[in-house]
Amino acid sequence: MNVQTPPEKLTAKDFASDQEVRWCPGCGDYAILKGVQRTLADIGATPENTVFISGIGCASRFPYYMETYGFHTIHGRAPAIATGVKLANPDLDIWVVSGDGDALSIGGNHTLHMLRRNVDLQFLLFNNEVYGLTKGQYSPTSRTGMRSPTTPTGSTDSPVNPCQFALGSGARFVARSADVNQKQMPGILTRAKDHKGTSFVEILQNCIVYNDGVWDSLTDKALKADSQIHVEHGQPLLYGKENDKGLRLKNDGSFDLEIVTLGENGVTEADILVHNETNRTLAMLLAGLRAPSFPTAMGVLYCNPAPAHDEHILGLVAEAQSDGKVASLNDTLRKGHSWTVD
Amino acid sequence: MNVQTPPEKLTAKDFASDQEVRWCPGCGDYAILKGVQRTLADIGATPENTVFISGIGCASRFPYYMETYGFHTIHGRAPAIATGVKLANPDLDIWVVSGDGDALSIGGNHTLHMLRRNVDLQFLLFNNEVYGLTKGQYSPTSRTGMRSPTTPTGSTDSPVNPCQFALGSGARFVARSADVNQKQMPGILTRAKDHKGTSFVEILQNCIVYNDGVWDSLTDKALKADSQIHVEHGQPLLYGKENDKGLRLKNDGSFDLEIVTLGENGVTEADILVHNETNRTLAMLLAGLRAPSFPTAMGVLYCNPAPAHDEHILGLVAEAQSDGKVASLNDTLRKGHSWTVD
Amino acid sequence: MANVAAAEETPADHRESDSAVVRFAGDSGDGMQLTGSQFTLATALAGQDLTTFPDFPAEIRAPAGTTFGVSAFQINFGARNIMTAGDLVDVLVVMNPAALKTNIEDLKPHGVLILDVGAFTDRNLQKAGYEANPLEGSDLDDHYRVVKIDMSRLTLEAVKEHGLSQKEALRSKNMWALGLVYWMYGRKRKATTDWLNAKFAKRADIAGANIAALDAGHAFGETAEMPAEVGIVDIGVAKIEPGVYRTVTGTETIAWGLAAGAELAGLQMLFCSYPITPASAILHTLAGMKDHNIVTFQAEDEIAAACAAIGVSYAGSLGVTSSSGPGIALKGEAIGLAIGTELPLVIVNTQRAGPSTGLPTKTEQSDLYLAVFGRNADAPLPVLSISSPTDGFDMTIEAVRIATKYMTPVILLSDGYIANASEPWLIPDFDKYEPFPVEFRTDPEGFLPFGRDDTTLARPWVKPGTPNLTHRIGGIERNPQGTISYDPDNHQLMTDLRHQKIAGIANDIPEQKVDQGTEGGKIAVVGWGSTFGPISRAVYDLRSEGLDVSHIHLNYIWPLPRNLGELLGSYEHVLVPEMNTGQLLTLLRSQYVIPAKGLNKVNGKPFKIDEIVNAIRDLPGSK
Amino acid sequence: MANVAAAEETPADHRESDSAVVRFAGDSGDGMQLTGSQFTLATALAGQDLTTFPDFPAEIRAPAGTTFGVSAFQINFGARNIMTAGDLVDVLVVMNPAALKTNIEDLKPHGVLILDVGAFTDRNLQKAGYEANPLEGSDLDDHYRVVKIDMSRLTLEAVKEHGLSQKEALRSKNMWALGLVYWMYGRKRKATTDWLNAKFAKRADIAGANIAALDAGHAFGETAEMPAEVGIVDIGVAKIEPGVYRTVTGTETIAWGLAAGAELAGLQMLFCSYPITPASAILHTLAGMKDHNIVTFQAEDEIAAACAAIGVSYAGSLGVTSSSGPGIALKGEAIGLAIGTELPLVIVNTQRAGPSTGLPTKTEQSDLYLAVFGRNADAPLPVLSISSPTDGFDMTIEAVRIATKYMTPVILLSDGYIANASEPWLIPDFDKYEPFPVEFRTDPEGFLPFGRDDTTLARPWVKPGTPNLTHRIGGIERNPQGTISYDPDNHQLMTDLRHQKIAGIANDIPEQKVDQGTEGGKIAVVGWGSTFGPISRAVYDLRSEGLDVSHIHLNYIWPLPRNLGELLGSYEHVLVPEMNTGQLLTLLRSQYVIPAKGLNKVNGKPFKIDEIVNAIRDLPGSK
Ligand SMILES: Cc1ncc(C[n+]2csc(CCOP(=O)(O)OP(=O)(O)O)c2C)c(N)n1
Ligand SMILES: Cc1ncc(C[n+]2csc(CCOP(=O)(O)OP(=O)(O)O)c2C)c(N)n1
Ligand code: SF4
Ligand code: SF4
Ligand SMILES: [Mg+2]
Ligand SMILES: [Mg+2]
Repeated sequence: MNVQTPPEKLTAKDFASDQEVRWCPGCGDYAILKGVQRTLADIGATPENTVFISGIGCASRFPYYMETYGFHTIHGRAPAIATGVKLANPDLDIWVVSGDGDALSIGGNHTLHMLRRNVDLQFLLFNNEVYGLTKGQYSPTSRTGMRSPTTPTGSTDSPVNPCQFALGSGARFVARSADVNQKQMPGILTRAKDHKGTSFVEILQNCIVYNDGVWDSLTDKALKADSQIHVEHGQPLLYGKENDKGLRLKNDGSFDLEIVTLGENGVTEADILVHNETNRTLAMLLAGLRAPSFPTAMGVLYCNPAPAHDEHILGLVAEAQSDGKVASLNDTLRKGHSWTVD
Repeated sequence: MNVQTPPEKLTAKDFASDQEVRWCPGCGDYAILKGVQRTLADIGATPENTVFISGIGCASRFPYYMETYGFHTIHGRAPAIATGVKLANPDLDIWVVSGDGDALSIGGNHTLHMLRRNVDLQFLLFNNEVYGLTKGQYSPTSRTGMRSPTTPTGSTDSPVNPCQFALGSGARFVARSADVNQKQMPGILTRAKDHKGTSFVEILQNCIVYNDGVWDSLTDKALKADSQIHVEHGQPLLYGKENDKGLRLKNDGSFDLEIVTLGENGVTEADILVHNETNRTLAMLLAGLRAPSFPTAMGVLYCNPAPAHDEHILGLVAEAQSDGKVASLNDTLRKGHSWTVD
Repeated sequence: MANVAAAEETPADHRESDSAVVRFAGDSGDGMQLTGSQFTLATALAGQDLTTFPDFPAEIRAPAGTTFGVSAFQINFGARNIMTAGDLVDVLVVMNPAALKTNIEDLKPHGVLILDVGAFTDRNLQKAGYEANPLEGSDLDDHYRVVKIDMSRLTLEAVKEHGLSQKEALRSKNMWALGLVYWMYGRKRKATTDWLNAKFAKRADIAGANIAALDAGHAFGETAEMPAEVGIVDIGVAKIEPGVYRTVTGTETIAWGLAAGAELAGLQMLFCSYPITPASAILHTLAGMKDHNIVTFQAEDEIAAACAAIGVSYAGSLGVTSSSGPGIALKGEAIGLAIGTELPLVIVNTQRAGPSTGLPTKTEQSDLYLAVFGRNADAPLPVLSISSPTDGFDMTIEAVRIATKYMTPVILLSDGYIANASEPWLIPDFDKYEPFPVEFRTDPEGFLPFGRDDTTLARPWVKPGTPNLTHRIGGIERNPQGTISYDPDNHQLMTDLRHQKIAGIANDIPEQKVDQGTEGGKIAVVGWGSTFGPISRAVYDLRSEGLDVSHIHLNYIWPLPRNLGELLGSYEHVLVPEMNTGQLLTLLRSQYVIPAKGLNKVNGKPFKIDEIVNAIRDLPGSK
Repeated sequence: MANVAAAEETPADHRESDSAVVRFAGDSGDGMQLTGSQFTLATALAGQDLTTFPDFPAEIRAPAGTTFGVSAFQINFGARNIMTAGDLVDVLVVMNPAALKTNIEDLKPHGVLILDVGAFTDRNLQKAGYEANPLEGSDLDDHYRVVKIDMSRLTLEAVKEHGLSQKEALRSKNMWALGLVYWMYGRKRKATTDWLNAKFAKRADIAGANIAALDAGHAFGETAEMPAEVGIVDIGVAKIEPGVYRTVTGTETIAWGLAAGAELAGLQMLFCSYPITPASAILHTLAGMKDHNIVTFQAEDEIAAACAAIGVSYAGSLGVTSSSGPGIALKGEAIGLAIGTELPLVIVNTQRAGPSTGLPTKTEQSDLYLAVFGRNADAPLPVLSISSPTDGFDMTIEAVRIATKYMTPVILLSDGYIANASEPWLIPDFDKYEPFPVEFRTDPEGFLPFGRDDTTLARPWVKPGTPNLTHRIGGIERNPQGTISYDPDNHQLMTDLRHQKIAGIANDIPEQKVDQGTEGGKIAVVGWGSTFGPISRAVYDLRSEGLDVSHIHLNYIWPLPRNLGELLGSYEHVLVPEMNTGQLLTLLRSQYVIPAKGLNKVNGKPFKIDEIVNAIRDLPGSK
């Protein structure tokens, strides 16, 4: 008998590679790196079956720091490369790491089509609302008015909301977290990993050099109970230090959400909307809530699984092979009209 | 005194160029060409101030047939080129003509960013749910299951809904029409033209060669009263041969619309949703209604103006020039530290 | 070429010739491509050698009757080796005025012109831009042997009993014309009737009508109704290597070659592409080969297609991408990533006329610069080229072999002519091909991600999923350990290694052979790609005249064969005919510092034999 | 180079020299770039010629103390013409162990090494990867004149009274070092104190501390505390053309050159780009020049940037786009459209080391192939190159002139070195520049969209909005009337015209001059771009030795100057040094069929003078 010793459970540290981490001291990326390493340990991932794929940017240096397979590719194209990796090797567990510029500026089209096809992977978008690596230009998520080397008098473009963009592109899993939300992050990433298809996770991240404090109003310890709402499927949309604020659908045909307080104006828990993560319209509304008028929605905003790209495509290939047998090329060459010369 | 004779009013024909139209006989593009030429005549457009810009595809041949300025560019890039044209020459009235492949496959990212920036132009997307020019491959709007040379056993991707994609990308004007809707088209195009910023108009179009009949259930004369709903701001969402069917918001927290019939189960006009073209959530829901369960929404689904890209950018440039005077380059070269060698 | 003179010595209605060129031309709706491929099949079955050239209109379906809606199919066939689709045409079949207008120039003096006079209506004449009816004056009759037949009416009569509408019935007109030409060249009709019966299995009436039309056209020739100018031409059987044959296009041989290469390498192939004319046909062919364990992926654009293919190779399968000029230009940045990370990748470029959108349906060989030089920084990769449809299978396998053995992207150049032209192909026995299985690295002992094989300089290929070999690669310069390195000496080292690896492939490809003629001599004509046919024929003809001229044709563009410099140096004059403004020429002159001359043609059409013959004659060496 | 030997003849603490090379090296946080630019300014004000070379780390902010976080700034200055930033360093100022480790190799034997011993803590030594403290053995002292100073402590003391935190106070350490070096070379401190006061106008404490540190460093030199090895070096004033000077980087001269070109052409400029290192700085500079009526547009990617710029030119303004290697590769398809539609467009490529992402912060000149050959089909365009920061202004204007006069895209090549290096620039009087106003076509009489000017072969430029000239253009081949044309002869004609138009520009650019040396002779060294400095110096030195060697430097890469073939033919040997694997070499060999040799360096660093000197000496012609 061949007794197999169960593999030792790996720790977060086992997922750290031997490469020196080269982000700026104080960059939010460090915390995310830790969160991801912890998640991999928590879920018992095997390093050799895990692949990190990225584009270009500070965020995209991520794969170098993971003791897994890794591919640091070119700017904006990680979704396309990952699509190929998954089709060729569907057993791999793929994590794509991207920045707001990488995923939504140069890579916007690939992100759209990856989502639409529902390629089975976790897509982590580190949103620092700036181009970090190229030294601070405004990005598609930068707020209107941001001053940067290319917008010295303030940008004028309207920003993209990454989660809304993902939902509009047909995403089947959309979640949000923040670099400093170390407590919630592994749970959200575990949900992302468990979901088959593209799991889109926006992670709010502080760029200490070029956009410092951009998330402070959300992440500041003193404020965050009132400025974040952690949504959970089947639970009422409540938040606040006293967990007494809630979201309700306005009753004026506007489809807008409004903030109400339990106990005020006769509001009871029954008035509060209950989160339904399979409802895309609700997810859109939650994704659109913006500081300072509203709390920022965190957690799994939407999860509504559908078959993944590789299942579809590889399924067709398997089907075409009767009894799993590959057709003979010699036969194919001879199919159709042929003639013999002797 | 210098008496100016008023320019003669141009007719639709005056907007037809001398080039032979080279679409397949029976192609829906002919009807759209007519509709656009009629619209230009209706609104009194001047040929020299009007520019048609397109990418590559059957639809994109459009500029050749217009007696205006025209630029037939490269596949997917018309939005980017048009952005440059508008910035350089903001007085021009720009119409971009694109196909579903051109705008949403290779050009998806440029379409997104054009919409987000609100570049002032009319964007007409001829949606025939197929790649016409390259002979019939499935496109990002093709319905799941479509057989084509590249999907001989049926496509498996989920299609993009162009209007929903536009709304998700931050569009401020979204409308829908169809090649055969000759009556409504000029009105919709006139609204598009009047809107400052990107006016996104999806035009359902029949490709008689590679996807014939794909819109028949909507456009068939016998069915269309029941399969299209023409929305109008401030009007109840009613349709049907007897104009007695209507849309109502389901009362179950699902944010879904449902079809009701006036007079049945006590439904009165007061129960019917009133179209509000400034409400993005409603526009999303309307854009998402699909045959056969629902009528397809036609008309201006969303219109909620905001400043256009050229106003922003050129405004900053104008502001920087005190008293409209351009700074002297000789002065600039001498700014900062300099020293004299004698 | 048809030996018209020979006709004098045989009975009036039987002439002999060793070859002939026939072209069918009509409206896109007239089914000329089908007619042509049926004639091709019948000719092959008659044991003759052949080459064909289809000429599609650029529009999908131009309005009927217009000149830009004309579709044509040309075939050159004979009892001898046929190298090209033929310069001028012996028999031109014309189905409408527009086809006459756009094709008449290519008909030989005194060639046979067969016209459907039924289609020469006022409306059609006007659509074709004729001010007067060309059938009316004597212009045509002065120059050609004109056969005016009302094919439309005769077809309608012939198919009457099948009860089709007039419109449907007229669709058989092409079969009527085919029947007539079958009669002229003594072709058997069976293969075509079989094909019609299979194609219209569910519409017996249509099948019947087409067969009736075919027979009627044939009968028209047989009966006395045929005018005296035209008779039966006997063309013998070609001396052809024995074996099983089929006709193939370059599209088919490339698609099958990819499947074959993957099988020989022991890999699954994933073909990632975005439609573009004329490259898409490879994607279409492979999309139908899922039973060969081939995965096809229609990406959102060419960049995504290239990137997905790179992902495929990274994951341990064979990534292939394919496009034409504008699409290949878009892939440049991604190809650079494959070069930097040293991953195998096959990039097929079916060249078309440019620049920019250019003439998408016309052929050109103007992407050699793009292939060899078209990337940022020092980014060398091997470039291979296909010379004819039948050449495609083996050269494509070769591309796969080099890509996987050397861990490098490889560009394979085809063109619009090769993609669409068809030739008879002696089907090889694929079971006899030597496999070249990829050995993935699995041993962690001494593993370096950018360590190198001593001979090939290739780095190891590791399939993600392999235990104990986790590592990271990327586009930033790295040292042999695979770690990002900004060290100046390391960048020099890695640049040199990338360069040497590709240069070294010259030792693993055949020495350049002389296709025709001698090693050394007065004149060498050096070609690549689809100029093979006309160069070959031109050199053959001139050598028959006694000229000291040789033909050298390159399949390996980069690196060049190791003996090429010396070989070219052994001729007094080197002429390089190309369907571009002189791209191979630049490469040869820069590599070997030889004063080679170019013969350049950029009009979207293959060279005529005569153009090459004349250029050779113009060289000082030919005097 | 510093003439150290000369020191013997002057009093111990005053030496003379005709030039010197100083490098400041420290952590990215140590402010080395600011230190360097202040020293540059003070040197310029002292009337010496100079060239500088900043060397940034690739990371934004690497962890303090690591070798990959080291930032350095080198300046070569003197009483004579300074052509490069210098090979080896006379004085190396080192602020921490990591800077020592990565820079010591470039210090001359017996050069002066000034160290902040206060930064040689265990932790810093470990971060730099030192196992033992290099200050402890005698290794350094054996080879260099080492000055160990606890700058950290001395700075803290000097700035005490300004009440800063220790962390803030230590930030002035660079000014302390600068003060010391100012003393060594007799620099005035006023410009720097003025600058500090302006920069920290709102933080008088910080300004004060920095000035105190500067003064303290200077005083340290002045007082007896300075060790005997190091003294004041007197470097005379350079013979410099009179006029008003400033220092400029290539980034600045290109940005201003674009503004200037647009003004001379009478056009508004719209600059469309996507950030990428090292090209972005041009976008940043122009974004701040809105008062010059310059519009900048940060696009969503490089393709959109190129396309927007094409749209700009179509609309009748000057469209400019800019990027580095990977981004330029992405623009290829769009550039093809500008070639096909014959629209003006300026494309600036600030080259960097590749392939793929490569070494983004390091310099290389490896995109010549991409510029000349990197597009699908026959797609010629002019390529111009900048040889030094001061060269940028005029060559950029020239790019605008050619683009607008010939209705063509033009590629302008710069590189990472030119972009960042700074030189003193004799500021030209822009009012004296000859305008070249664009004449838009407004006359409908005889208008053909692709009609051509007889001399330039340029087609007319029409601003949309012009009455009676509505017309349509596009990427499909068109005839002179501007109508889509699939006619074979027309494609040949248009291909030839596009080719001739670009080739003809050779008649509108200066003949190639010999930069140094004679027309004809034994050896010509031919360079382009930023190799200008080292080649120039190397040739100067060898000519001083009596060697028959000349220097030819190309600003016009395509078309090449009309006399170049003859000129190069007049030398026995041609050597082509390039920071790539031989790209100009390929061009010259293919054009002129001459056996030119390459000298190639691809390590991300500019050539050293010695490397070129040695290569010249190795040529048979130099014996
Ligand atoms: C083709 C190409 N274009 C541009 C760049 C330059 N570039 C590198 S990263 C980057 C943007 C980074 O921003 P983001 O994706 O938000 O990542 P972050 O650095 O903020 O994490 C850009 C423009 C590049 N490397 N390649
Ligand atoms: C870079 C590039 N890639 C691919 C093509 C080939 N191509 C031309 S049009 C087209 C798609 C056309 O589809 P769509 O945009 O839906 O337009 P339609 O023809 O259906 O009107 C493609 C793939 C091209 N011309 N250029
Ligand atoms: S620049 Fe910003 S995002 Fe990049 S590493 Fe530094 S802090 Fe992080
Ligand atoms: S292929 Fe389809 S879309 Fe294109 S012209 Fe023909 S019918 Fe119209
Ligand atoms: Mg970012
Ligand atoms: Mg379409």
